[in-house]
Amino acid sequence: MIALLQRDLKLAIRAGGGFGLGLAFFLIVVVLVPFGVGSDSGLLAAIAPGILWVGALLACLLSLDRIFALDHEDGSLDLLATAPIPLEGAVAMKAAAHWVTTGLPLTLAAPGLGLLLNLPASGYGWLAASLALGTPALSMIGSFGAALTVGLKRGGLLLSLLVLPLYVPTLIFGAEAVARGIDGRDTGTPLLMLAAITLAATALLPFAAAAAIRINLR
Amino acid sequence: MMPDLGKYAVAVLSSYGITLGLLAGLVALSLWRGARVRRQLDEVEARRKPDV
Amino acid sequence: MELVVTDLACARGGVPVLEGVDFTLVAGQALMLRGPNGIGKTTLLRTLAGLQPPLAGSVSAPTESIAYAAHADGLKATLTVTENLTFWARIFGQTDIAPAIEAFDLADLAGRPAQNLSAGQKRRLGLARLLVTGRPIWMLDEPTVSLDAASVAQFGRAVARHLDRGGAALIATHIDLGFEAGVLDVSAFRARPRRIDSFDEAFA
Amino acid sequence: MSSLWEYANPQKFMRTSSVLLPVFAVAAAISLGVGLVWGFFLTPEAENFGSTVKIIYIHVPSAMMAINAWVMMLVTSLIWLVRRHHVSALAARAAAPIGMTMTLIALVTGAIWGEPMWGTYWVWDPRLTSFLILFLFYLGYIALWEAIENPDAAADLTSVLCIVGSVFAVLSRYAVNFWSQGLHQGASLSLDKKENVADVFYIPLLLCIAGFVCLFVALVLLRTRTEIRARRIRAMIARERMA
Repeated sequence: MIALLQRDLKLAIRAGGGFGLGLAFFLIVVVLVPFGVGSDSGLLAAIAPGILWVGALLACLLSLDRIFALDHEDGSLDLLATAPIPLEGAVAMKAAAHWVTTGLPLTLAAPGLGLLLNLPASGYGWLAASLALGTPALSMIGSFGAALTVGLKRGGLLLSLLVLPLYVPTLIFGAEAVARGIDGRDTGTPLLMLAAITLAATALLPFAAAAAIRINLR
Repeated sequence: MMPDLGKYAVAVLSSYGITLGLLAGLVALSLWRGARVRRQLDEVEARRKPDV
Repeated sequence: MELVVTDLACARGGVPVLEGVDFTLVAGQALMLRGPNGIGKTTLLRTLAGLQPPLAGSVSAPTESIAYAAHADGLKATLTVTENLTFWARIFGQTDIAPAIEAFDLADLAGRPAQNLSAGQKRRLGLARLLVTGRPIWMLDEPTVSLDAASVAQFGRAVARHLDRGGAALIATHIDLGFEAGVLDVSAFRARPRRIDSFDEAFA
Repeated sequence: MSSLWEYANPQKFMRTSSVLLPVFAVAAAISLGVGLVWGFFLTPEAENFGSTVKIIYIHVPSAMMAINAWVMMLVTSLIWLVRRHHVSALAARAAAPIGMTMTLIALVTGAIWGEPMWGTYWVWDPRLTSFLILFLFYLGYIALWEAIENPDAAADLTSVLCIVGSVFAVLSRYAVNFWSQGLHQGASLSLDKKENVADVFYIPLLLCIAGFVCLFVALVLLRTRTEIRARRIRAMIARERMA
């Protein structure tokens, strides 16, 4: 299974798109927001946690449909489904690869982009912590959505429609953790909830996603 | 007969109007599709009859 | 090592296409699936490979003995020949890719990315991929698409070598691959349209 | 052998539902008609709500049915996954647009009610927000059904989505509660005033709830019958092509 993770990472590096595109998209979202809402630094500081989280979420969404679609097209998915490794494990590994190529760089880049939005100094640590805890759940939930739509010709838009409502709890707890951190309030609950969502998603969703892939391969 | 709805007349009437409209639309749509599918099924069944 | 198919029925998109499929495939034997387009050769292969459940009947084969390859090769364009093979070898718990490289004459291409291979070379690599799975029964769906005569011949020799080593192959193709093989005409198993008398049969 | 599962047999379902459908349709028409007329014309205004109190006769039942429809879809999806009864899967498909319409009604009436009460059509009140999210779930579920060609695969995939979605819907409900506290404690004009509703309002409200339930059942039966017929058409056309 490590082989699968290594291959997906290698593919992302060779193809370039994996790392760069999501990050660039994130940057563009963050840059566009001040044009939309005005340059008032107080206002920007107030909405910064939410914008950064929504931006990260959308950037994550951007690359979801490629998790399984490419492997489906070139027949790799058929072979993976008949391979000795459990498909559930393969799904988890592909989600992990997706996280390493999108969630992780987004987490690392977010504090830098926080500067652009005037994020208060006390927020940077919480921003990084909440993204680090929450983005794995985004990748995992997203791979479930990608598994549901893998055989469809125009699955991209449908994938967004299916996945976005599932992202709501993660987004709420993530942005709330940062906002509370900035105000100096207790961040324990939202961070714990983020961790719980990530753990539960990682433990359970691979089974649902693998079931969906098997159905789609029929 | 019409009750005096006071200053909230618009709110109350529009609520009832929209609700009844949506429900009527849903019922009509269900009936319409039901009738259409039923007709199609009859056609297909009739087409099959000759080669019994 | 034996693949025994008994009274198998399979469906495509919920509609039965084949029924009563019976045959046995033993080590060293190859079987060509014949039949017009849309008869259900692909469906049959996918059912045998375990990718979709049969409607009825049974497929008995040693566990994890089947390697299935569709029209696509499952190759990643940006990975080199060696990397592609190593990956599939690791997924299937094998370590040595040297025999596969050698068997399909890929040594000169080993360092080349798959995107720089010709169609025939890709097909050889796709076939080498089957070898590194270490599985004896190959199921190939139209493997000669886009191959020229020379490549087809090379492909045929490769399959023949696999059979000599005690492997078996089930191949959906119309081209003569140049080795001795049985023929299974799938049209004989075409599912007869049944009258739908009760509502329940719409849900078979 | 006489068990509940017999009704999962399509033919039996068609027979039974052809009897039940008119019963529920008439019951729905009567109780909805009486309840709404009673509620609209014959009940007094409430002290602090004015005449807007009349909105509860549609808002409360539709909100209840919005959730009940999803619960029904969850149950029928599980039955389909475990016992492979086609009627069950088709009933889930039939219920989704009804549930979505109920959610929409609850949302719209809630917003219209909110305007005089809160001074704005939309507040990110936990309840309203949860219903908005529920609406999105319905949209996704229906879109997935429409997108998949093979009906059995569609039933499988939407069932999986329904189960995972249910978990996330409950989670969203708690998340939204948690998130909204900080914003406005003042959204205390909660719509959940049933305990405080005086008897004069209560009986027509109960009638309306019964009416919505009957309407829901009648529509589910009607639409499930349509779906079963559509499946039969599909199967017969497929056989025609084979012959």
